[in-house]
Amino acid sequence: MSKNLSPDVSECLELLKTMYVIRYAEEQLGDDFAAGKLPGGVHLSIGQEAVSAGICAHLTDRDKVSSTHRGHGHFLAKGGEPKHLIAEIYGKEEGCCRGMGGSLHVADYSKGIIGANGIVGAGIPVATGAALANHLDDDGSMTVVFFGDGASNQGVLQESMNFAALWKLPLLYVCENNQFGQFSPTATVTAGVISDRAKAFDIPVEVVDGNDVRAVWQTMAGAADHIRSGKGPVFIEAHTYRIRNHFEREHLVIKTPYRTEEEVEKMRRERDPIEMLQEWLKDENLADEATCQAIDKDAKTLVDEAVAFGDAGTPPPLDVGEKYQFVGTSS
Amino acid sequence: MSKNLSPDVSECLELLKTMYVIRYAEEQLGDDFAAGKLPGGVHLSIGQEAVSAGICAHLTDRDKVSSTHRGHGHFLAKGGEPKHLIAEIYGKEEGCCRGMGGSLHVADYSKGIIGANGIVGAGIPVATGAALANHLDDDGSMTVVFFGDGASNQGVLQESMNFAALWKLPLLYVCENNQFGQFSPTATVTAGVISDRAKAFDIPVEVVDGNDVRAVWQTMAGAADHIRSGKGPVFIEAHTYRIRNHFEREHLVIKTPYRTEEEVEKMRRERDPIEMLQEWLKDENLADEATCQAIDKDAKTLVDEAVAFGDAGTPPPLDVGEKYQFVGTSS
Amino acid sequence: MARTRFIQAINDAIREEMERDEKVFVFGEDVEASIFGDTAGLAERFGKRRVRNTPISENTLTGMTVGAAACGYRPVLHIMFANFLFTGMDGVANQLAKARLMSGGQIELPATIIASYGGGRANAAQHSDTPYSAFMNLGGVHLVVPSNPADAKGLLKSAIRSNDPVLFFEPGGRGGEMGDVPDEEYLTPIGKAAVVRQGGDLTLISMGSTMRMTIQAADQLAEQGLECEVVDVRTLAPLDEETICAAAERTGRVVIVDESRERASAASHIAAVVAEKSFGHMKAPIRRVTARNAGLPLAPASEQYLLPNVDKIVAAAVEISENGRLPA
Amino acid sequence: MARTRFIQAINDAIREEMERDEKVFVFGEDVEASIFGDTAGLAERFGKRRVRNTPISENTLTGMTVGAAACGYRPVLHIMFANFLFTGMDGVANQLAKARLMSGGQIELPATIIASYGGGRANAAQHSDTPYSAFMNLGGVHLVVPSNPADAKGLLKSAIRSNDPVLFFEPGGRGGEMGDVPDEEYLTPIGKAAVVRQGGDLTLISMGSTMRMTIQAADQLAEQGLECEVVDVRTLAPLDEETICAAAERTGRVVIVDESRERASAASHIAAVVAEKSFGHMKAPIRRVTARNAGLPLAPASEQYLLPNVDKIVAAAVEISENGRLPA
Ligand SMILES: Cc1ncc(C[n+]2csc(CCOP(=O)(O)OP(=O)(O)O)c2C)c(N)n1
Ligand SMILES: Cc1ncc(C[n+]2csc(CCOP(=O)(O)OP(=O)(O)O)c2C)c(N)n1
Ligand SMILES: [Mg+2]
Ligand SMILES: [Mg+2]
Repeated sequence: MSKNLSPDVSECLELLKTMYVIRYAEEQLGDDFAAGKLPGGVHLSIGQEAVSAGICAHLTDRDKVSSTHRGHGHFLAKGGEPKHLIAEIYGKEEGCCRGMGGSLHVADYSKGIIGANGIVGAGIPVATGAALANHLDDDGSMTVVFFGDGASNQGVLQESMNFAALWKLPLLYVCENNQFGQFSPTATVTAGVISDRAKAFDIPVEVVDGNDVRAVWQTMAGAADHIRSGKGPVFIEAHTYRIRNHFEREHLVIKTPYRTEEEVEKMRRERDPIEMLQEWLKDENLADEATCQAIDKDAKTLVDEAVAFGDAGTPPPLDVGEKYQFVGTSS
Repeated sequence: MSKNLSPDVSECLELLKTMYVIRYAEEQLGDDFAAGKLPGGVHLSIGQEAVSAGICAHLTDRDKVSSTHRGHGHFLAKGGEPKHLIAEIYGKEEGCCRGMGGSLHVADYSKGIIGANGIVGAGIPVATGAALANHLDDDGSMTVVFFGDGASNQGVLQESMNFAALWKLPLLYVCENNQFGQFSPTATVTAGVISDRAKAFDIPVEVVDGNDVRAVWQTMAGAADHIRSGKGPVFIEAHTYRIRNHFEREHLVIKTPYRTEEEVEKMRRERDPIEMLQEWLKDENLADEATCQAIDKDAKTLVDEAVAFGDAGTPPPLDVGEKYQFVGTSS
Repeated sequence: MARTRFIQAINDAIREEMERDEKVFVFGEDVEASIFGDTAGLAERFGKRRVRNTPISENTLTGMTVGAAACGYRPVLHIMFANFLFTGMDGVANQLAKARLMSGGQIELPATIIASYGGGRANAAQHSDTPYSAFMNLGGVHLVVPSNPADAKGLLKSAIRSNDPVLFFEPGGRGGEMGDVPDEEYLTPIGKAAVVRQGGDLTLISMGSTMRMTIQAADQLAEQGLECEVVDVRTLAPLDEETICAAAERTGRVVIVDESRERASAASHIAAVVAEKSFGHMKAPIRRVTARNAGLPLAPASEQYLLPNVDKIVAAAVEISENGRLPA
Repeated sequence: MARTRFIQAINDAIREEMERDEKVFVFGEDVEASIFGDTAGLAERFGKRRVRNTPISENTLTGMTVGAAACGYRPVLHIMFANFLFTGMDGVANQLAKARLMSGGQIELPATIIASYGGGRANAAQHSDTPYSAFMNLGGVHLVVPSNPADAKGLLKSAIRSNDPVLFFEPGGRGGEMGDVPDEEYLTPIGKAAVVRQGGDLTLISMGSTMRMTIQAADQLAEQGLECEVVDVRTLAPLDEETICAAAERTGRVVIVDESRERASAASHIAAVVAEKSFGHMKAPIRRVTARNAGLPLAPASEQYLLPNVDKIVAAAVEISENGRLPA
């Protein structure tokens, strides 16, 4: 896979914006949850924004993304509207899924976002079917499936890799190894190196610093090239870290700590993907403080507007459940 | 894993006997099926006897074996009585499972034979639980799970390997790669080398000629040692060949050939595990024709007796199904 | 009309729909070789791009069905034995049955899954379940269960054209049965039961594999002076409560025959619907003839003991007939 | 008696059974941290050998349960949300429910699976199913569904001691509810329903998560002059038909309340049993109040719309009451 391509300044600024939007949207959702404003729970990907941003920068609406219970970042990076995300999580009719899915199920098929998934690992077979559709379409489109280190222990990963390798499906596996599955440190429930599991299928593997958005972007550039040219699947293992709780306010139910405050603090301080990119841009004199602040502000405004949009939204009609269950038509 | 141990003459003659018993029992069952004598269908392992024999020679009743739809050989090699096998497949009360299970479900728990399985791959998680029991027992006992190349594509294989590696379970994976899953040549549905899948879990792998019973025995000697000493799982991929149909009289339903008659004939002629062992014994002057013939005859007699036993058996009472469903007691 | 084998009718339905719409593709384990014959010849006709042999990976197969359907294709998954639906259950119960609802109706899910079900052939417990009842409770999948070649063809064509997911349950081992199938193109509507016989004394309601014995029972009862109305339910979800209740009400005496196990069966459900909606018309207990609550043994007589049969249907009918016994 | 939280009663049951029998062990994803609290503290008490955090691999978890149980242990698998049973369905439907039968009774399968079920908390479609109805049809597993802390403890202890497999369905989100739990050791028998209230006008039958609203409905109806007999089914398989039918017959008017979806639900099954066995005593249609046939949406009001509630129960009861309307 070619590796020399790296994002130019304007691409870097786009990545920065995407990460800011994810960050602000999720901080908002965290606050909302704490305030008792959300109908359901949320799993935030704060600290992991670089993976979503770097991967999805290379995708178009024709490409599909299949996501996880921690899927806000994937949704936003893939072009989903912040207002549709927020309204959805607020349980409003104006949400991307008309308030039917919520955080666990955000989807916008018009943008190729084929759904977050509440069943850990289940996005993998769904994505395999989407990649088969890409393959049959034969138009250079591809599918990306995001999944966690914990999800890697679902057997469907092996099953899917076998399909993708055999049929040379245009499918990118992105394992977001954030070092925990719920309250279990990865190594306590996961043997070996996750991405090694792809090697038995002769699937090319890349391991990348998932907090370095430029590195993710660069790795993805090569992977997307490979996949779009019909050479079959690629597996990227992105090392990152979940700074926030598994779900918000988990301490209300989880009494024994599964990691130290210091560890989290250190990651927050030293490995924030937004800070890392901004510092690099400044060090390299590619962007000054003002430029970054403007992007920050734009993102904040976008999220504020999204929140206003969500707040102004209406609860769906009572009887929509059965209405949306079936389409009732035939071809 | 130690490799220097190889079977002595008396062990070789035992292996020969086991293979003959399997062979005769299955030839009988094939004839019975053709004659319309069997209530259900049968999947024969003729040509693959060396795997069962070589592996199970190292097991005791305390060890468990979890088997497949093609499980007669595993049953017999693990110490199951031919008469209990035959009576079972005849659907008789005197069968190992009282006529409830038949060919797909032969089991004798008193011998550590925890069941053939009609769901391809499903023996793997069951065996993982059995190996956990061994592990908790902590008495040096182990579990062997047999499965096919086709079953290797079930995700439970990956899941199980993760458990076994993490918990150092005394579990031996034996993939009987007989080059077909039903009517699909392995390579058409299976990417890469199956046993490589174990490597990502740091599980030691052995690839062996599954038609060379001495090689299987020898590989298993090392594997069993490793496992019993608490070092965790081992994966053996045994290359063999299914000489018979996937299920008996498959040509009645399968119209397009999926392999050539010549290929089968060549394997039958050149790679028969019984012939291979006998020839070696004779070449090395370890056993003469008469010795081999006596074993052959003993095996035949045993199977004939088993058939007589099965024939003399009685159909189970009509209402046993509900009776066996639950035990109805408490601890 | 042409006399057609059950399996051939299924095969014809798939072939016709593949001709009609190039988005239809078939996949599953050995769909080329086709153990049951229902997908035989399709690979030769449509090529390996649209007829895809797969690895043995049911969890991924059902999940892929969702992904391919949501992305513009019309997958037809052949899962072989219906028990293997349990092996790939997540894709059906948590994904296929829910993806449209969860998306707020963004997508259509034109997916069909074909599964062969039922016992009575000494296939032992893991190859002989009748699991449609369990799937009825999922809420998000349509279920069709044809009892004859004509309905099999018409229902499968409707299933493949449906923009909603449909599980097509094929009565196992009936592939060789013949029936008249119209020569011209036709569809059998999903959600419509059929009254297949008139009779004023008693209503027999059944579906799929137990229809034949139900009709035999009706014949036998007629000989003995009890005229039965017979309903072939054909679709278990959505359920044609109107036709069922009307038929129940016409006689006030109902026997429901269903090969699935008794507890929470299709038969139980139909009985509940009748007991709720047609109560005032009922003259006798609503009887169910189902499999008993156990797995199926290999031993043929022990297996048969657990399953519905003509005698059990006749006995149930007689029990609730006007005099509580056979007319002389 | 001590006022005890629902979740604590479950926790106590497991702890007591682990003390009693060292073959009992608990495993599942994060059973140490214990999201619901039902396995909290067990690892500290019994160590990591007997309280095992696992990878996320439901298919293997359910299958392992079978292997460990068949080989002399008494596994208690915590599967978390009941929807994840579908993810690991093969191990339940094709293995656990069949292994003893297929072996001709060679083994015992003392396995317990704990699953939290039910909606109403905006958990969206994949975390809010009530799947016990689908499991009723499997035939080979016992199903218990407690509605209060005392039964939860007593039923779970019985489940763990049972030499047959038991699925224990814990009403989700009820962990904080208090109830009186006996101080001394006791077991609640599997297979026995409880008449929890007497009343001659109408019989309400329910279980698990919908018991509370059923009792509230009975209170409300009583205020309005309708006295209800109330049955807590407690065990769905085996089903205590005797207690249920006797209670149904005492009033001749039955409403069954069940959180699972309508089609092939526990409610449908109980209605069918009553319509078959107690027909002669019935004075009115047998009404069912269940969830509607769809997945549950996130939006709370839309979710609630699909679920049973007190008003729906009261309305159904009134509909079939003597005068077809509320007494003045
Ligand atoms: C099939 C299934 N099992 C268990 C769960 C509960 N659960 C939700 S998130 C999670 C951990 C997932 O870990 P990982 O894949 O690493 O993703 P992360 O949360 O770290 O992003 C678990 C076990 C679930 N939702 N689905
Ligand atoms: C879950 C499941 N899917 C499909 C089948 C049908 N089936 C029976 S045997 C078989 C092929 C198995 O191939 P392999 O594992 O290589 O074993 P072999 O038959 O070659 O011994 C298949 C697909 C099944 N029994 N169970
Ligand atoms: Mg993680
Ligand atoms: Mg094979």
